Amino acid sequence: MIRQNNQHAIERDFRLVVDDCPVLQRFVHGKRLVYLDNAAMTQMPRPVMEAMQAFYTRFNANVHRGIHRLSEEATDAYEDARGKVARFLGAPQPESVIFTRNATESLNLVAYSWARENLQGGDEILLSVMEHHSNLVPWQQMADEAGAKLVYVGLTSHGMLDMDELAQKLTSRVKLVAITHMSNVLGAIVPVAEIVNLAHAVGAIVAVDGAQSAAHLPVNVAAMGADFFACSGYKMLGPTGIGVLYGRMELLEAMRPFNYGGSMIAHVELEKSTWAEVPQKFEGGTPNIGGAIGMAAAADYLARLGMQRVQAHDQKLLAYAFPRLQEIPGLTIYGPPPEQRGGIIAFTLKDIHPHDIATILDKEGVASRAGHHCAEPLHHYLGIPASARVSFYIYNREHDIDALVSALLVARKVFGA
Amino acid sequence: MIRQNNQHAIERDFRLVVDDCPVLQRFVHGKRLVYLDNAAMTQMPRPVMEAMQAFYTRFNANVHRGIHRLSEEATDAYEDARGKVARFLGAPQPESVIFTRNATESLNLVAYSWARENLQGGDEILLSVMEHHSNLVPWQQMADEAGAKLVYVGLTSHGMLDMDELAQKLTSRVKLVAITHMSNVLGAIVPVAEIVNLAHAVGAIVAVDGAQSAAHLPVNVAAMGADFFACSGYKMLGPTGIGVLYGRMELLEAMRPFNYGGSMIAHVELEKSTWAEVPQKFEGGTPNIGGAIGMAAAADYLARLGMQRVQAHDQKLLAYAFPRLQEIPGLTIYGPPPEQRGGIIAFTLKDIHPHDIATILDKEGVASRAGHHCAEPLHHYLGIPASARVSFYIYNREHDIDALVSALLVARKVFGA
Amino acid sequence: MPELSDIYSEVILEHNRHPRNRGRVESPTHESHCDNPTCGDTIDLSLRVKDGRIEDVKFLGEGCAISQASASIMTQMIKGMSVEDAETLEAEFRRMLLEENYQPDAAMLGDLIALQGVKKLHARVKCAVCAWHALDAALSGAATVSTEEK
Amino acid sequence: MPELSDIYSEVILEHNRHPRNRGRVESPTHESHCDNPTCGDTIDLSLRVKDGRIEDVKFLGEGCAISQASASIMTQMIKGMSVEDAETLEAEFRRMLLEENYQPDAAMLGDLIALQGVKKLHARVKCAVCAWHALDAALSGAATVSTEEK
Ligand SMILES: Cc1ncc(COP(=O)(O)O)c(C=O)c1O
Ligand SMILES: Cc1ncc(COP(=O)(O)O)c(C=O)c1O
Repeated sequence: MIRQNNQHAIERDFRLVVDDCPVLQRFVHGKRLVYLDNAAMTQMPRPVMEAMQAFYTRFNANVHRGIHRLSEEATDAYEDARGKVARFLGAPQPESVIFTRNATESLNLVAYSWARENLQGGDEILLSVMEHHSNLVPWQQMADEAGAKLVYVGLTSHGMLDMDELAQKLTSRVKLVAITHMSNVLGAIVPVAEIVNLAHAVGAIVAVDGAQSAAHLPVNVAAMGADFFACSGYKMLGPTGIGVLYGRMELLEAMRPFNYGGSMIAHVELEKSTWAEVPQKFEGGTPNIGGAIGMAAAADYLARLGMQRVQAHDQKLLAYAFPRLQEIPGLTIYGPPPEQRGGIIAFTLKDIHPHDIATILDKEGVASRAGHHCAEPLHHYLGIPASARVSFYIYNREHDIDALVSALLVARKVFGA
Repeated sequence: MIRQNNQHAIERDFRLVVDDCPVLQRFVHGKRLVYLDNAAMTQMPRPVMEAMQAFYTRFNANVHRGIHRLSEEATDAYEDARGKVARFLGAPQPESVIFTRNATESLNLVAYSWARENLQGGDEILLSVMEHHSNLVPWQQMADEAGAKLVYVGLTSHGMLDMDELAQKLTSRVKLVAITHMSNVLGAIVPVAEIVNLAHAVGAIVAVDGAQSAAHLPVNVAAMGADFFACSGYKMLGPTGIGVLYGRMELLEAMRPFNYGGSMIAHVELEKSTWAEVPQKFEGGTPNIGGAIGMAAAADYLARLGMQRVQAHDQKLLAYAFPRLQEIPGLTIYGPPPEQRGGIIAFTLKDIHPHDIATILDKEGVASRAGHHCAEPLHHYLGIPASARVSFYIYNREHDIDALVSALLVARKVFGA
Repeated sequence: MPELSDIYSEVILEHNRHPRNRGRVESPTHESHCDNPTCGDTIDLSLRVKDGRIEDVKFLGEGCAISQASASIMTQMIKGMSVEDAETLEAEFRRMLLEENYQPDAAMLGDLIALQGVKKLHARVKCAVCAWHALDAALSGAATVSTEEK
Repeated sequence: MPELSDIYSEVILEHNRHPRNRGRVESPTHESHCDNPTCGDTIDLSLRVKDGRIEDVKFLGEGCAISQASASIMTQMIKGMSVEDAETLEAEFRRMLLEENYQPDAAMLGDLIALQGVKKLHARVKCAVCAWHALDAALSGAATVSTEEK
């Protein structure tokens, strides 16, 4: 009985999220907006907006350097935001959380400040064929500069990372493993904690691309043992322009800075400078104070719902969507079964190009995405030029999937299939 | 008579700005807030807030890649923002405007993508002793890596850049001139167009730090002839987390990217990638869409007031402030006379440390700043450990300066001077 | 806003299902490749031009209905045309898709009018012009071109 | 919020105007430098410790009234103290400034109580603790320390 009530309470909490997000009240092309492009960007609930608004309307000031009331309040709010995000990600201390622009910059920071200094000719970087370009192109560049080699791990027939292949390729030549925690195409969840164990055993460092997982799964970077973990605010209810790099303190302390200038120095003389402590060392210039406050409010919002429940909500929608989509003739879903993924489904529909699907879905009010989703190598690997993708979040419900299925049937009809 | 009316209209326009900025309605320590820390951060008027709000509440979506209504609207708004900022800065085409996090990142982009590739042992970088750390530390690093040399130009006895010394030091060994357009300490305005002419004559590239000038002076990067120009949104009524690098197209096209990942590529294969066109090539990952929209709204707001009039407003306040401050016994102002500066005044007060001044001013409701203002070498050059600084903007008025003067007299009294 | 049937009209769908002039012409005088990286569309165009006249033109490629139909209709229309007329047609086609409030010359455009509905789909205009980029590139002697370029 | 006179009390202003124990002790057994990069405050501390007792202590340095007064009062109080007692005093002083809602031991702190008003000025706490950082560093054998460090 108590269980039952809890279930009701949860359902109600998730139902309220819709009301919190003004965008979701919109109509497009005369139809209620069915927003299924969450892997690209999530919608912002009012409490997040209000937290940013409070900064801009009440204590808008620069941080760290000011001896006046507003600046003190801004500094407190900014450092408080760091603490909240650290707690959300399970980081052992706030200082291990660096604010960046987005996950891409977080990974580039690791590339420029760690990899460039630590990789040598003959070293290997291990990554998977399903990496997002942002967790792939930086390593191509660093490999190129250092004369290091990229080694790719493929997928099992079930669309999961091939752990046997990974174990085999993870030799002592590997200095860095760059791996996604959750694929933005296949939805596949990767056992990063296990990979960290294997990698540390051969002395390799692990950089985890958490751009999707931070939004969809309970994350604890300390428990996972990751050396680096990257994510973005706007993928988890927050604003654009703010992301995070978590790093293990020993590594961060040993690393050279990335962006040089104000706020990241201890002393500057004409010919040389010394650096501030971590995390300031990596936050050159005035930070995105408003963005950090927004991202922290988003983390709080998610923490209140509970990331276990966020994941359960994904599971519920996947379980509902899978059989219904599979019933559509000619539809192929890529990636693992529902239980092994977060709320993302990429698919193709026979004889209809994904871009045509997306245009027709849009006309029916359904926002989806088509293309290679910044994972061109994965699409080559799957042998398809592009795919259609829908992705769920906490405000989506079963009727959104019904709308998706109807729209896909319209697409088939338009194309005479 | 018509002139008179215009003058009235201008006064009224500027008076309305105060009402547009919610922070300026605040009281601190029981006193009306007198906000004179504008060189660190300006206050955001409502129309800027509303432009960002519109994005987050109406068409919050990722750009460039989406085939659905929201994403199209977001893309249009983002590129429209680029166009507005380009127009505001006098950039010949929108593509020459790259969105970054802040001026610091803009200058680091030039350092990593241009200087790192183009500087060689024995080359020289010319800069001034009044540079902000953000236009100094990146060049120290690049000089260090390339074996290049930093050459500093000093100031005249009037606190202006010493143009004779500059002309003398600007030899053909100089490959890069990194110069501020307006000092964030002295307020000194630098004749950048003249410097560009001299630099181009010896084949050097000029990177202009416009963090202050974009907010205080009419800027036209094309007329100025700058190769690069860096500025930040939050210094000109916009939000934090967004800045701009303007670059000449030929240079940008020849440069290598900075942040690698999604959105900045044309094609990605497992072993190599090709780059998107400028400006996307330099905008890896999801950009700060909300921030760009906010910065463009701020540029529009300033353009409506007119940057000539913004500068005239600074002049009016400087002319009012200078004699009143100079009357205070023991007060020393650094830098040039009012006519040669923007609305910034750094000073010291005999026997009272700048930090004590700032604390006392804060208690009196006056937000100012104390320290080296990210220009430690300049303070060494001036032979002072720190200075107090007040900086004006479009919402400040004569009574704010009166409040400042009263607060400074309180400081003298407290310290028994 | 156009209706679905304005975008995916019978003409478009039919050309997509049964594209004309697929393949590579014999002894081509001009060839080019166009690439739409955002969408993954590709068009390989080959032409045989003699005495200022397009004797033959064919295309290969992959992509959405809009890109493929556009290529198919284009080849059908420009085959046998003078290079000059093909360029005039191209200009008119581009104006139809890119110029605000432009009233296109329906007589000149023929079946290409079917692509007018794409105009409002900002993200899809690139698909429609890919083949025309390739034509432009081929005639001006360039080998490859991208829809990302001006 | 403290009043201005709570921060800039007579005690503070007097020590700022006439700092005690300025200079460098003869034959120091311990020396250190503390740096507050955000403010530019510096403290150079020298001590002569014998048999666990601070025989002499002096400081040089530049900075705001708070940092200089704090150093002056500190040297005055710890001169002649056992190292152990000085460390106890340091702990109490830090708790007064850093621990929320802490009721400091006024008897132990003596004139240092005058610095209590700084607690609410987040940006100025560093100024008040700079000298104490230096003391800590000197006694534990470190040569330089920064207020930016934990
Ligand atoms: C798995 C994954 N990694 C990295 C990124 C890059 O994130 P951002 O664009 O915020 O840098 C994304 C999102 O686009 C993603 O889904
Ligand atoms: C002259 C000058 N240059 C550079 C900067 C750095 O700007 P940001 O902190 O936005 O990177 C500032 C502002 O702090 C400045 O005043």
